Amino acid sequence: MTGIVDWLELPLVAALALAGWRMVRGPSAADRFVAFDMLTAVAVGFAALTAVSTGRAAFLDVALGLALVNFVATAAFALFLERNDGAGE
Amino acid sequence: MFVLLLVALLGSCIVPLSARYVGKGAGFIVALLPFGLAAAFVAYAPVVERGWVRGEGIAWAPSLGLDLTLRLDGFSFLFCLLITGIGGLVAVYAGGYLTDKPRAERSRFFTLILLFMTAMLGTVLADNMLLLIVFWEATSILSFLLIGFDSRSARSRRAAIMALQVTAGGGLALVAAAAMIAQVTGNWSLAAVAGNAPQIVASPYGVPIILCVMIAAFTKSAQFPFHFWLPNAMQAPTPASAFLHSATMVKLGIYLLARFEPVIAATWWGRTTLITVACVTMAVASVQALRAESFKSALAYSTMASLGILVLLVGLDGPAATVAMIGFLLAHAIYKAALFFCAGSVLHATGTGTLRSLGGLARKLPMTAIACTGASLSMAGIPPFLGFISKEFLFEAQLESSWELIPLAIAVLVNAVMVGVAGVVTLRPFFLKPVKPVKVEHPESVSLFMPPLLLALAGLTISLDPDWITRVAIRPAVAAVYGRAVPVDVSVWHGWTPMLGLSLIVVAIGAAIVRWWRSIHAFLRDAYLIEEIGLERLWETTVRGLLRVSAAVTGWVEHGDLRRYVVTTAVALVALVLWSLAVAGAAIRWPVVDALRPAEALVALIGVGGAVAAVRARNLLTTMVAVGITGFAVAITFMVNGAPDLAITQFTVEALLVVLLTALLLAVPLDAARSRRPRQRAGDAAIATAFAAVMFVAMVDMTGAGHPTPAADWFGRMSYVAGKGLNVVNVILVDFRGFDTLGETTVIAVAALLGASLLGARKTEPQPRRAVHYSFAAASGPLFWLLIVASVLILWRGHDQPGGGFVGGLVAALAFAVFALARGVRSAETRLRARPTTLVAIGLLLAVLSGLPGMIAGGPFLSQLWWEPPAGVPLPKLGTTIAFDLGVFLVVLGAVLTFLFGLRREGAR
Amino acid sequence: MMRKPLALVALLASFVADLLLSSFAVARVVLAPTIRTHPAIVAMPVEVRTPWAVALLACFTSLTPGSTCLHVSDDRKRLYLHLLDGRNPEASIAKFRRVYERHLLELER
Amino acid sequence: MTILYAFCAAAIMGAALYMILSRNLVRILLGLALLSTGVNVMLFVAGDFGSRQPPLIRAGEKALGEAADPLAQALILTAIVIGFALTVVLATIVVTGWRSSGSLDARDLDAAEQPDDPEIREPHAD
Amino acid sequence: MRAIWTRPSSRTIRRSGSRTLTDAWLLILPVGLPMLGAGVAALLRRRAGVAEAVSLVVHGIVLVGAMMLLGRATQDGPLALTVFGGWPAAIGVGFSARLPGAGLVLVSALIAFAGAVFGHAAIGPRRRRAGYDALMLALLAAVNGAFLTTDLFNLYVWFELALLAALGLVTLDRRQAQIGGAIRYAAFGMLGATAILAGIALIYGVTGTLDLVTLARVLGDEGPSVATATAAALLVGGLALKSGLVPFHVWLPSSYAAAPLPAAAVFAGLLTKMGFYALLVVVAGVFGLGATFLTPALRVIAAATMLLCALSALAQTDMRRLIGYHVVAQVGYMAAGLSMATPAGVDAAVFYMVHSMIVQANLFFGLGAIHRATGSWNLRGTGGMIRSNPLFAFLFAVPMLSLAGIPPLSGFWAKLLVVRAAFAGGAAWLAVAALVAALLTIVSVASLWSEACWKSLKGRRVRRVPWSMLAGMAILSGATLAIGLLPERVAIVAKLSAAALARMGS
Amino acid sequence: MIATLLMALGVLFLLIAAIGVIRLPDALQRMHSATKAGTLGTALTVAGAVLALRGEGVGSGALAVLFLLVTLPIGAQLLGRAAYRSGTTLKGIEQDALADDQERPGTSSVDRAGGDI
Ligand code: NA
Ligand code: NA
Repeated sequence: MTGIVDWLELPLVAALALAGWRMVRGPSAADRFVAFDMLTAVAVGFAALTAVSTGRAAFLDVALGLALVNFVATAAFALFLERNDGAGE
Repeated sequence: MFVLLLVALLGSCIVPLSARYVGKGAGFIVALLPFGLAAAFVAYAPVVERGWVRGEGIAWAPSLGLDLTLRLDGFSFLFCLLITGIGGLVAVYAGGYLTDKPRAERSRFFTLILLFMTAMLGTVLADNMLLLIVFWEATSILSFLLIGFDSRSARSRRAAIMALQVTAGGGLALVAAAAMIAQVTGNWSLAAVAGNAPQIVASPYGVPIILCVMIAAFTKSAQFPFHFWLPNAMQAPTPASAFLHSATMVKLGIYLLARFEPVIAATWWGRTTLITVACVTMAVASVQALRAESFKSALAYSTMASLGILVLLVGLDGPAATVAMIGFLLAHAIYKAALFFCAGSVLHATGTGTLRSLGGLARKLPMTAIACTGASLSMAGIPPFLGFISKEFLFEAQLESSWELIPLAIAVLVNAVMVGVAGVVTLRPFFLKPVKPVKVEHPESVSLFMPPLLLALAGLTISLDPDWITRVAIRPAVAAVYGRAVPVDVSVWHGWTPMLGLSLIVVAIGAAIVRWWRSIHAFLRDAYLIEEIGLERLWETTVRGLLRVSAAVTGWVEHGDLRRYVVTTAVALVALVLWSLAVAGAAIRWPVVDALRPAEALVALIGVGGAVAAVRARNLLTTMVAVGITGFAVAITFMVNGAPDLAITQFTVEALLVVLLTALLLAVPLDAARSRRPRQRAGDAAIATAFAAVMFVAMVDMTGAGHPTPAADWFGRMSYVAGKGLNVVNVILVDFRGFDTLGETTVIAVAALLGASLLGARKTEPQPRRAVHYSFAAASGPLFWLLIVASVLILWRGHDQPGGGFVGGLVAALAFAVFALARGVRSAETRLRARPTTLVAIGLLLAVLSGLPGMIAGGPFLSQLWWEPPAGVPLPKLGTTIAFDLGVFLVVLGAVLTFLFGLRREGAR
Repeated sequence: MMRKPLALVALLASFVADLLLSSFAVARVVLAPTIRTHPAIVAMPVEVRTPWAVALLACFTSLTPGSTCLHVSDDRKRLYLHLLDGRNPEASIAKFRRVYERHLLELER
Repeated sequence: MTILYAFCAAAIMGAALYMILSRNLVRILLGLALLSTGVNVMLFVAGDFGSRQPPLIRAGEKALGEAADPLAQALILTAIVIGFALTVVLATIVVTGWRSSGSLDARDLDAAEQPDDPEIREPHAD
Repeated sequence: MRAIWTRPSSRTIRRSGSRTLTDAWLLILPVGLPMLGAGVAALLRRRAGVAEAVSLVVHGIVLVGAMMLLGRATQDGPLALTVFGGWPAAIGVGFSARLPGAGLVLVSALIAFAGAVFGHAAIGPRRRRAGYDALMLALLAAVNGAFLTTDLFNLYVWFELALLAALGLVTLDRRQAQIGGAIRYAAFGMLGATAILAGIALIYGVTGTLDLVTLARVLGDEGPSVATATAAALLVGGLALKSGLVPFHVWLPSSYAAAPLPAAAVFAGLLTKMGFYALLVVVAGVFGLGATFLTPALRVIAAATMLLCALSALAQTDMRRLIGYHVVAQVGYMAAGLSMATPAGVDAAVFYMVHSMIVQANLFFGLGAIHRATGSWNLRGTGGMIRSNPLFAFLFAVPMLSLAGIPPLSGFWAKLLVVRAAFAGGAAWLAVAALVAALLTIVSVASLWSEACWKSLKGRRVRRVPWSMLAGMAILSGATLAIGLLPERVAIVAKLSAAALARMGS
Repeated sequence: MIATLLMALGVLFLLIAAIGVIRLPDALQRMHSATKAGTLGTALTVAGAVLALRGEGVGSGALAVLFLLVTLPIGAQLLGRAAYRSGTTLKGIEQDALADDQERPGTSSVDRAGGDI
C-alpha cells in the first residue's frame, strides 16, 4: 500500500507546482487567489495520502484543519480584491 | 591616621553647614578643622623625626587588591603640614573673600575646599596605589568643581572642562601604571615600588610604566606639554587657586615623581626626559609669566615655572637635589599661597586683576601690601627670606649634579624672571602710580590680610629659625625621598659660595626685568606667534577636531539607512562565522546519504521556488503570495515527515497571515518600486548567498554528526506514563517544557497589548458597509459556530491528538475572522462581547495560576496534577494541563483578535 | 410530511451527480488539445425567497458544471452566473431551476 | 533527503535575507516572516527525522515507538507561533508608520524631527 | 465517588524538605510574580492608579525575593535548582539560583523597582491605560527569566518576550519618531533572534539537548566542529546584536531615544545586559573559556565597541542618544573582560555588568528628570540644574562620575578589573583601548555636566524635579555609592560567578 | 484496492484541476476548474484514505469533505465577484449581464501592479 501511495504523491506534487506557478505568475490577483484554493485542495490530498502511508488517522485531522482555515484565507483574499478598487465601501 | 582622615571627611560634610548660619566669622569656624588636623599631625612629629614610618592598614576589598593602607613618612608628613596649615588659612581667607556670596553657595565652597583637603591628605598618606588613585582622582574632580564654581560663566566652565580633560587623562595613565606594576610585582604598595625598581624596569612593562607615571605627574603638575590647563584654572575663586593650583594639588605630580624616582632613574632616559621637560616648561612659563596681563595669571605662570624647577630637581641626581627639592617645595608653597591671597584681595577690593591698570594700593590695602612685599621678597630669593635659602639649594644641586650647564643656565634665567615677576606684582599694584585712579570697593578685612601676612611671616621666621622645621619636616622628608638620611644645613649665610654669585646674577637680571617690564611685556604681548603656538589652542583644536571626527564617524555609522545597517549586520555575522570556522579549523562531516523521496523533495523545492519568487516579485501582493507558498510547502513538508501538529499550526498561521496581511496591503501601495541600484542588488545577492552557503555547510556538518536525541527519547518514553498524554508534542508543550510555553504565551499577550495600544487608538469607525457577499453573509453564522466547535475540540483533544491550545486559539480566532470578513469588524466585536485584551489578560492569569496548585501540593511550579475518575466511571481524566492549555487558548484568541479587529479596521480606512 | 426529506435527498443526489458530471466536463475541457470555451455572464431570476434558500441555490449553482454564481442582486431576485459554456444560457438557467430551485421551493414551504 | 532539506532551509534563509536588505518596509516584513520559516526548517533538520511516524503514542501503548523527533517539533511549534506574533506586530507597526509618515521607504524612518516627549513635560495633560 | 488528585509517580523530586520548597517558590517568584502582575495590570489597565499600585507592589516583592535568592545562591552547599513540572534536571526546563544570574536578578529587581518609583510622576494615566505597567512587568519577567534559566531554548523565549515588551514600550506614544525606532528595533530584534535560534538549532542538532549544563559538558568534551563553531559564531553574533556590540549596534542608540522614560532606563539597564549575560553564559559557560575560536573576534569587537561608541557619544547633543552610545560603549568593556577568556576576565565582566546596569539606568532617570525640569532632550536647551535642583545634581553626579570611571565609584573598580584582566591576559592593547575610551567618556560626561547642570538657562524657569523621580534616582545612586565604597561583596560575587561559569561543564 | 483506486482517481482529478488552473484563459474560468475538479479530487482522495485506514478517522475525513463542499462554492462566489469587480481581464466573454448591476473598472490597479515577474 505504502509503495503505491508514494507514487500517488507525485501527481500531487505536480498539481502543487502548477498551482504554485499560477499563484506566483498571476497575472491578476484573482488568478493567484484561485490558485490558492487549488493549493488547499492539493494539501488536503497530501494529508490523506500521508494518513495512508503512515497508517495514522491523525493526518486526517490536519486535512480537516486545512479545510477549515483556508476558506477564511480565500474570503480575505476576495475582500482584498473587492476593496482594492474602492468598490466595497 | 584613619581617624584623622575620617574626621576630615565627616568634618568636610558637617562643618561647612555652619556657613549657612554664621556670616563673616564662618571662615574661622571652618578653619578649625584643618588647624585641628594640623595640630594632630604635629603630634606625629616625634615619630617622623626619628626617621620612622607609621603605617596603618585595614582590609577593605582584598578581592580587588585594595586595602586601606596608609603610610606616614617624612615626605608625606611635610605635605600633611602644608595641606592642613595652608588649608586652614585658605578657610579663613575664603570666609572673608566670599562675604558677598549667598550662604548656600559659601557653604558649598567650604565643603569642596575641605573635601579637597581630605583628598590631598589621602593621596599623600596612601600606600596602596589604588587608594592613592582614589584620592588622586578625587582631587581632580574637586579641582574641576572648584574651577567651575562660578558656573554661570562660560569661561569658568570651559576652564574646568579643560582641566578635567587633562588631569583625568593623567589619572587614567596612573591607573594603567598601577595595573602594570601590580602585574609585575603582584602587589599594590607604593612603598614597595622603590624596592622593586630593577624588576619593574626589566619587565616588558617597564617603559610603559614609567611613561604612564610621567604623564600622570606632568598633567597634574602642569608640565609641558600638558601645562595649559593651569593658567585657565585661575577661573576658580582665588582661595581655591591659592590652595589647589599653587600650594598643594599641583605638587602631587612632584610627589609621584619623587616616589618613582628610583624606577625612573634606573633607565638611561628617565632623568633626561624629566630634565628636558622641566627645562621646556620653565622656559615656556617664564615667557608667559612676562606676557601675563593679570595678577593671577602672572602668578599662575610663575607657579608653572616653579613646578618645572621641582621636576628638574627630581630629575637631577645627588642628595643636594633632593634637599633643594624639599626646600623649594616648602618655600614655594608658603610664598605663593600668600601672593595668591594678595592677588585675591586686590581683585576683591578693586574688581580688576589687570596689572597695567592697578597702582597705589599700598595706602588703601596697607596690610595686604606688607604681606605681598614679604612674600615677593621670598619669591625673589632675597635674604633673609626662605626663598633665598631654597634658591641657594637649587644652585648647589645644579652644580653638584652630573649635568651639563644648559639646565643651570635656564634655571638662572627662570629665577631671574621670578624675581622680575615678584617685583612687578608687588610694585605695580601697590606702590607705582596707577594709569587712572583705582576705586576700592571692599576694604581689606582681618580674614583677608591675616592669612597672607602669617605666611609672609612664616617665610621669614623659618629662615631665621630653621631648626624646628628642618628637624621635623625637611630632614625626614629628604631622607624619605632620597632613601637614606642626608645632612641638611638650612641657614641664610653659607659664606661666599658660587651659589651666592649665581644669586646675585639672578637678582641683577630680575631687577632689570622689573625696570623694563612695560616694554618687555608689550613686546611679548604683541608677539602673536607665541599665542599661536600655544598648546592651549592646539588642545582645543584637537578637542574640536575630535568632536568633528565623532560627528563624522557617527554620521557615517548611523546613517539612518536601515538597509546599510542590515548589510553591516549580515556581513559581520557571516564574517564572524567564517572567522570562527577558520580559527576552529574543523573539517566538514558529511552525513550518510539517505534515500531521496522524490515527491517530498519536490515539495521542498517548491518551497524554495516560492522564496525565489518572493525575492523576484516587485508587487507586494505577489511577494506575500510567494512567501505564502513557501509556508505552505514547508507545512506539507512537516506533514509528510511525521509532524501533524506542526503542519496544522503552520497552515493555520498561513491562513491567519493572509487575513491580517491583506489588511495591511489594503492600506499601503502595492507597487514596491526598486529601491536598490543594480550594484546594490548584486551585493545583496552576494551577501545573501554567502549567508545561505554558511548555513548550508553548518547544517550538513550538523547532520553529519548524527542525530542524538537523548531528551526526545525520554519524552517519548515518559509522555504517557508521566504526562498522561498520547500526543508527545503536546505533552512537551504543556508539561515537560510547559515553562517555554508559558513564556511564549506571555510573548503573545505582550504582543496583544502592543497591538491594542497601537491600533486601538483610532476610534473612528469606517462607514458601515453592506454585506460582502450574500451567500457568505448567510453562511457566516453557521461557519462561525462550526469553527468555534472545532477549536474547542482541537483544544480538548490536543493532549492526545494533534492540536492544543495554540492551534485551538488560532482556529477560534478564524471563526471571528469569518464574521469580521462577512459582516464587518463591528459585528465581530459585538459577538465577542468582551475586549480581546481582557481575554488575553484572563488567559495569561489562568496559565500562570495553573502552575500553582502543583506547587501548593509540594512540587515545583507547573507540576501538573491529574484527577482520574474511579474505575468504571465514564468520565475523562482531568488535569491542570487543561487549565494551562485553556489559558494559552484564550491568550492566542484574544491576541489574534486584537490584531484582526485593529488591522482590518486600519485596512478599511 | 415526507416531502421535505425527500426533497432534501433529491437535492443532494442531483448535486452529487452534477458534481461528478461537472468535474468530467471540466476535465474534458482542460485536457483538450486546445482550450475552447465560450464564457458568459448571465442573470437568472430567482423564485425562492428565504435567505438560506437563496444562499443554497447560489452554492449549488456554483458547484455544478460550468457555472459559478458571481453575485446575488440586492433585492435577491436575480443570481448572476458565470458560465463556462454560455452558448445556450437559457437552457442552463432552465436546468438550474428544474434541478435545484424546485427542491428548494419544496423545502421552503 | 537530509542534505536537500538543509539546502532548502539555507536557500529560504538566503532569499529572506535578500528581501530584508530591501528598503521597502513591507518587503522587509515579509522577508522576516520568510526568515523565520527558514529557521523553522533548520530546526526541523536539526531534529531526528528518520521516521515519518508522528510522535503520537498509539492508543493502548505506553511509549512512543519509532517516530519523528517530538522535541524538535515542540520547539518549532513555539518558534512558529512566536514568529507569527512578531510578524503581525511588525505589520502593525509598519501600517502605523505608513499612516503617520506616508512612506514605506526605510530611509524615511529617521526623517521626522523628534518632537519632545509631551508627557514628561505635562504629566497629567491627558 | 472518590476523587484522588495525584502527581504521576515517576517524577523524581530532587530534594525534599522545607528548604527545597522555599527554593522552588523563591526561584519562580522573580518571573512568575511579574507575569501574574502583568496579567492583572493588563486586566485593570483602564484604571491607571490600580495598575500602578499593582506594579509597585509586585516590584517591591520581587526585590525582596531577589535579595533572598541571592542569599541562597551565595550560601554554601548545593545551589538551588527547580525544574518546572518536577522533571529530572536536563530534561525539563529549570531555573537555578547560580551565579551570576541570581546576582543579576537582584540588580534587575532593584532597577525595576527604582523605575517603578521614578515612573510615579514620569508616567501619566494615558500611558498607563495603554498598558505601560503590564509591559514593564513583562519586561522584568523576561529579564529575570533569562538570568535564571538553565535551558538554551528557554533563554531564546525570554529574549523574544523582552523584545516584544520593549517594542510595546517603544511604541507606547505612537509618535512617528517612535514608529521609526520601533521598526528598526523590531527588524533587528528579529534578526538577532533568528541568529540565536539558528545557533540553537545547530547545537540541538549536534547534541540533542538544550540543557546548559549538559551542553557545557558535551561541548567541552568534543573538539570544535564546523557545526559548533558556526553555532558559536551565530550565537555570539545574535547576542552581540542584542547587547549592542559593534558592528551589530547600529540600531540601538536611536531606538533608546525613542522609548519613553523610565522605559529607556530599564532598557539601558537591563536589555543590553540580558544579551551580554547570555553571551557570558554561552562563551564562558557552554563553550567554555578553552574554546579559543571565539576570543580573537571578541577582542576586536570589544575594542571597536569601546572606542567607536565612546567617540560617537562625544558629538551627540540629544542626551538620550549620548547616553545611548555610552550604554553601548560600556558593553564593550564587558566584552573586553570576557574576551580575555580567563577567570579574571569573566570576573571583570560580571563586576562591570553589575555596575553598569545600575549606572546606566540611573543616567536615563537623570535625563528624564532634566527633561522634566527644562523641557528639553537637547543639551543646548538644558541647564541650571545645579542651582534649581541641587539634590538632583548630586544624585546625577554619582552615575556620571561612575560612568567615567572616577574612583571610588563602582565604575572605577569595574574598569580597573577590565584593565587588569587585559594586562594579565597579555592584551595590553585592549587595556589601552579601554583607557582611551575612558578618557573620551570623561570628556563627554564633563560636557554633559557642564551643559545640563552648570550652564544657566536664559529666560526660562527651571522646574523642580518631583520627589518620586529623585527617590528613584536615590535608590540607584545609593547602590552605586555602596558598590563603590564597599566593592568587596560585588567583587566576591563576580569571582564566584567566574568560578561557577568555569565549572559549568564539569 | 478500492481505496487505492479512489485515491488514484482523486489525485488524478486534483492534477486535472491544477492543469485547468494553468491552461484556462482567465481567472473566472480557472476557478471552475479549481472548484469543481478540485473538490471532487479531494473528496475522492479522502474517501480512499478513510477506506485504506479501515474507517479510522472517518469522522475527520467526512467533516473535511463536508466542509470543503460547503466552503468551496462560497469561496468561489466570493472570489468570482471580487475578480469581476476588480476588473480582471475576462477572455472571450460573450455576454455580460452583470454589467448593469456592478461597476467594473477598465483594468484593476492590482492587476496593473500584479503581472511583474
Ligand atoms: Na633628584
Ligand atoms: Na652639573
